[in-house]
Amino acid sequence: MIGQENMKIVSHQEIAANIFELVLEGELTKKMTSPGQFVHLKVTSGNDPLLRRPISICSINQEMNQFTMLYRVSGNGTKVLSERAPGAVVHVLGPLGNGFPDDYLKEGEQALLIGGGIGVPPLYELSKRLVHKGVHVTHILGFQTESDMFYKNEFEKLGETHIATADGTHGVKGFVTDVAEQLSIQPDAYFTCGPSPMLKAVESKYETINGFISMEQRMGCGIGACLACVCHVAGDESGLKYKKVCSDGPVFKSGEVVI
Amino acid sequence: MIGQENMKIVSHQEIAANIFELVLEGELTKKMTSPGQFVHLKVTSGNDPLLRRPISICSINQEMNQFTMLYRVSGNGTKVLSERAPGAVVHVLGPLGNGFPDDYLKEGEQALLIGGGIGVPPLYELSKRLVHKGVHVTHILGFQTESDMFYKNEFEKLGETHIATADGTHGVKGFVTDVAEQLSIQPDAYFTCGPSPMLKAVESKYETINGFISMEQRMGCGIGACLACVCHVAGDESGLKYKKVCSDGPVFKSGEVVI
Amino acid sequence: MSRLQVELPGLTLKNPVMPASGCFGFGKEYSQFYDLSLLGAIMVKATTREVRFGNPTPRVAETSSGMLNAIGLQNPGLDHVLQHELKWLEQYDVPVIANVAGSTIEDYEQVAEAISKAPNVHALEINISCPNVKEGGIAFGTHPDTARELTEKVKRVSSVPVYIKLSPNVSSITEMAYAVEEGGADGLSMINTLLGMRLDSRTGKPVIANKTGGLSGPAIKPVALRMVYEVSQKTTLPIIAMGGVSDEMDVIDFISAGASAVAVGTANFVDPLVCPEIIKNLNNILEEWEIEHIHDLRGRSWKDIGEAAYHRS
Amino acid sequence: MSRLQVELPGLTLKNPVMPASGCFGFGKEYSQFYDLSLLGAIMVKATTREVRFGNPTPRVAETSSGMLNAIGLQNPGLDHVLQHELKWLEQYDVPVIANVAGSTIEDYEQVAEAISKAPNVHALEINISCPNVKEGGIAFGTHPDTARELTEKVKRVSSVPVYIKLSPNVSSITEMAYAVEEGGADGLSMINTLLGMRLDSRTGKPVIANKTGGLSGPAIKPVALRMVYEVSQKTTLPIIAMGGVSDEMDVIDFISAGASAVAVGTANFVDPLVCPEIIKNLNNILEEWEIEHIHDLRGRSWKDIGEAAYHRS
Ligand SMILES: Cc1cc2nc3c(=O)[nH]c(=O)nc-3n(C[C@H](O)[C@H](O)[C@H](O)COP(=O)(O)OP(=O)(O)OC[C@H]3O[C@@H](n4cnc5c(N)ncnc54)[C@H](O)[C@@H]3O)c2cc1C
Ligand SMILES: Cc1cc2nc3c(=O)[nH]c(=O)nc-3n(C[C@H](O)[C@H](O)[C@H](O)COP(=O)(O)OP(=O)(O)OC[C@H]3O[C@@H](n4cnc5c(N)ncnc54)[C@H](O)[C@@H]3O)c2cc1C
Ligand SMILES: Cc1cc2nc3c(=O)[nH]c(=O)nc-3n(C[C@H](O)[C@H](O)[C@H](O)COP(=O)(O)O)c2cc1C
Ligand SMILES: Cc1cc2nc3c(=O)[nH]c(=O)nc-3n(C[C@H](O)[C@H](O)[C@H](O)COP(=O)(O)O)c2cc1C
Ligand code: FES
Ligand code: FES
Repeated sequence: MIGQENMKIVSHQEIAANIFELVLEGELTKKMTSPGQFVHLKVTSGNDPLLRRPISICSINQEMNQFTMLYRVSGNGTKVLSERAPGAVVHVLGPLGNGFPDDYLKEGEQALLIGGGIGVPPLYELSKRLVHKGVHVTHILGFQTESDMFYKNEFEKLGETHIATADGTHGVKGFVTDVAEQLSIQPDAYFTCGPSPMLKAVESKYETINGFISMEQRMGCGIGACLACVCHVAGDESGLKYKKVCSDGPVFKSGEVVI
Repeated sequence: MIGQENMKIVSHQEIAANIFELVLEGELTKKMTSPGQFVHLKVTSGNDPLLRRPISICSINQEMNQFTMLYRVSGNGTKVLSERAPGAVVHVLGPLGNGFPDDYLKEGEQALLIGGGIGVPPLYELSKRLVHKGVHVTHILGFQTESDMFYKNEFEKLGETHIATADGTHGVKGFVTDVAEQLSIQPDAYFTCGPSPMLKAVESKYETINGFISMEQRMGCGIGACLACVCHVAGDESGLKYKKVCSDGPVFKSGEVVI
Repeated sequence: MSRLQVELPGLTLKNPVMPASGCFGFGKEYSQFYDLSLLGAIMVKATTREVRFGNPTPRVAETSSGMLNAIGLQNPGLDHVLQHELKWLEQYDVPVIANVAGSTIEDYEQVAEAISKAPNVHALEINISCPNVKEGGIAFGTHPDTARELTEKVKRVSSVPVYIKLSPNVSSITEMAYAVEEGGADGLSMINTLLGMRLDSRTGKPVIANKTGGLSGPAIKPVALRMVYEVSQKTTLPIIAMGGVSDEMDVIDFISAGASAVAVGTANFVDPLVCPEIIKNLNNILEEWEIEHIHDLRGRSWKDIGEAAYHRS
Repeated sequence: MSRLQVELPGLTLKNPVMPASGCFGFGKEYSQFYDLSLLGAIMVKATTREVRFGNPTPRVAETSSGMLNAIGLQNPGLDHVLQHELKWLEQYDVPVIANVAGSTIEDYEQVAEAISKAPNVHALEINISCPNVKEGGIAFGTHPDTARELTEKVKRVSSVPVYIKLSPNVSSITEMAYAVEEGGADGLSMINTLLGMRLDSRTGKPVIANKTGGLSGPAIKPVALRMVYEVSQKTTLPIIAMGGVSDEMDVIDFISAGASAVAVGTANFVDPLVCPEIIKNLNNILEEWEIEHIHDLRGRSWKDIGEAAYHRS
């Protein structure tokens, strides 16, 4: 069930260049069950910015009633958000959408988690859960450059973690798929989130196995009513079938929608 | 000279129902010399609220580099302002306009200061200065009701202070002019700020002596460029002459403009 | 009669507040948040004869105090709307206002005739003002003669009262109102979105795939209010007003300008519970102001209707 | 030629940034804050033949991300403007664009003829779009034939190039642009304010004494941008664009939409130093993006003008 709450900022800090880690506290946390779901934030009261901003849940701490998001300051809304101090409240609508299944793989199977840039955060809660179930996880995380990189240590604690940077300042120079080429493991399924070109490349590289792909789209309502966020259904020749990223996704099975 | 500065909130508290006392600190204070001038505040960054808000200077503390304003939460802008916490900055443009002359009366002469509601604040710095010069001051302060009343003690420290409330919950029941009727003193000049009907009543009651009247008008620029805040010149039959409240005022000599 | 109940051609509204077309789908998503029977009515998403995918994405962009959209009338088509969406809505005690769109006059006639027969459709809202489709839409909404003709033809085939939704992208909104009044409209709904655009400052290219889009939200409220003020003084048609409504004071403003009821669009995206909250607060404030009926405030911006309609305290 | 220098009919601008008419008086007040010679040009307050007091107060009201004004063309009249205001401005090295208004075509002719002879007036901006006066103003700006005729007559008597200021309150801004192009205009300036209104929610009465007013500020930027985008693709006239500009990215957006220069209105009230700040930041960002000249970006929203005009990093 979707809820709404004015949640308190318990911590808020810049963890990489323009990347912020925001921890919120409140009862709404109880409803957050699936990794890969997102929340819709009203970054400030008033009409500018007007709309909510979709941000993925990065990790959930049920005991403390807290959850964490990581976001990049990219435009006006995230800039205003980044200026909010601990103690202030942020209005949260969520959790929204369908996340990554954490029961698709069984104990002992091999998962490959591939994240690009600000698509990395939702993979963190997923990885924790997979590891908890005894699934082997391997991470490939791609960034533009070293100063953009975040949560490397956190992921390394959960499993093998490979870094790619576009400019070669850390790890492999190139893209996540360049790292994938060199991997010896044979994953039983992959889980990916990041920019569309990356998602496309990942989907075609792993054509033969199943995967779960988290999509991004500009949103209005975030709950499935406004049809801002639709994508085409794969293989639909009529061009009339669609899925809503906000409520049917953001996570889809590989081959389900047109990236 | 008008200046601009991001000034720090050093204290901010509700001192009566919906009346806030805001103390700001910064170099701009040095430019504040005349009681009755105002500042133009940008209450928050972003475009909503968009325009600045004119607020009178209530008292100036040159040693501490601080000045105080008192304001009433009346609409969206003042509401947003009231939510800003100490430590935050507010962008200030000022000081603006022409204030009350503090050298019009000589030592030993009698001043009558009449304030209505949120017109009371600018009289406070004025009163301090008059007292400092050895002028005798008498205050008449009008409020809707007792819970709206503020700064009674502060004014009492400076001189005789009479309160009128519209509903009689404190002091005389009625208007400031009702108190004036009963006064035994004969002022050498009056100084007044408040709602227009009050200003009109005061001006006609004291037709025979000189006074200084602080006007209010909705403003755009606050510096004399947009012509939002004009008023007619008294006695001008052409109807074409005008004064700008922001830059020619807000304080005018009695009989100078049409209230 | 309760303080908020409003009678309009074809419609008995519990209160004058309803979601605006396109901002509420066919109600399903919002039914997760509250009981739809609380609403005065529901203006459902535009329905066309055939199923439509609409425009490519991105379809929305934010602007200062507003948003642009170019959904492009995506909808499952007349048959599906009748058999599924409207059917589903029958479980609620709430009148539906069906929003009708098309590319040709025949399209409008066909949809209007069929959809007006649905048991819970109590009125039609004819969308001659969608700025986001190549054919039809706004083309009908900016030419008085075409608008009049369309109104006449739709009226002829509709079994329920017809409200024409006006476009603000015109030199004279009053002229458009006159035209559809002559055409036999039972009421007006206004305004649809203002045509606008946003560019990505870095690339210089439009953010929205359709390039331009319709501007909605608080940014357009002053324009909407002015248009309702103008039109309500010139025609006798009841007006369902919209444009930037997000709280009960906005509703009061539009009623004061001359509207009979008010729709809430973009604000639903900001707060899914906004409609029931407005309804509750509206009732409270009228009580506080001792206004017996919401319509005591109607048109008070231009009518001299005495103390009763003013704030008392 | 420097990165920001722009050549337009009658005007050599150091940079494409200037204050918009009515938002800067005749410059005196802002000269307290910075050297006016920094500006690309100055669009001064509307001048009419006779002195005008304008509308009663209140004349402004705030709206979400915007403001309404109904100043009503208050100005000291042609003679005073010539002898005092323009004279005073001669001390600055900055071209003046004189904004001309009136109630009749003859008014416009008379003011245009006289004011265009002032040595520092390099162009006229003919205000056929003021929404706040009963006669003239917007009436000329919403009828193509009248606009064409007015343009022809003003052109005949003016000794400097003539820019016509278009109103956004029309069904087709392109039609208006065509009309004044036919009439012989040298350029366009757009947009003036959108007609809007605000009510006091408690009393239900208009906040502005004139009842309606012109909406400006960031709220209208999407509408202004769309209109510049449309018109610049259809006419060859250079466009001085305005509507909600408050930073260098807004300037870039309007140039990308097809404008040649940009005016800043309401933003001056928010920050008196906004114009010189925009000019400085604009230069910096073009340098960072390795754009040789601001006009390399012109029209890139609809032109395919290659990599050079895109953000490189
Ligand atoms: C399901 C989902 C999950 C996301 N999770 C994260 C996350 O965990 N961390 C993170 O940093 N970002 C995430 N994003 C992207 C994030 O929503 C945008 O970066 C953010 O909305 C930009 O807002 P802004 O005001 O800073 O930018 P502006 O460009 O000023 O925003 C203007 C409008 O465009 C929308 N918008 C702009 N960029 C995007 C985008 N990439 N995707 C969707 N809408 C956009 C905004 O929501 C807003 O409505 C997610 C997006 C989606 C759809
Ligand atoms: C010279 C001067 C000095 C002032 N000093 C004080 C003071 O010391 N303390 C105080 O509480 N108030 C003072 N005011 C009034 C104060 O400016 C308004 O109450 C305030 O601007 C309201 O803003 P808002 O956003 O809360 O209201 P809203 O109604 O939301 O404001 C909308 C717009 O109207 C303008 N506005 C609304 N009411 C007034 C008003 N009464 N006068 C001028 N503009 C108005 C706002 O500035 C804004 O542009 C002064 C006004 C002037 C002109
Ligand atoms: C995402 C979106 C979709 C819309 N779809 C429709 C539609 O299908 N039919 C219609 O008549 N109006 C449509 N509109 C216009 C709204 O019904 C309304 O007229 C407009 O948004 C102004 O109201 P607001 O400012 O409250 O949003 C749509 C608006 C938005 C924002
Ligand atoms: C207070 C005010 C006064 C104005 N006066 C004039 C005027 O005299 N002549 C004119 O052509 N435009 C006038 N305008 C319109 C502006 O020049 C400009 O076209 C409009 O405000 C849009 O730009 P902005 O959003 O940057 O303010 C005025 C605008 C404002 C806000
Ligand atoms: S964002 Fe509205 S349907 Fe997905
Ligand atoms: S507020 Fe602009 S002239 Fe006074």
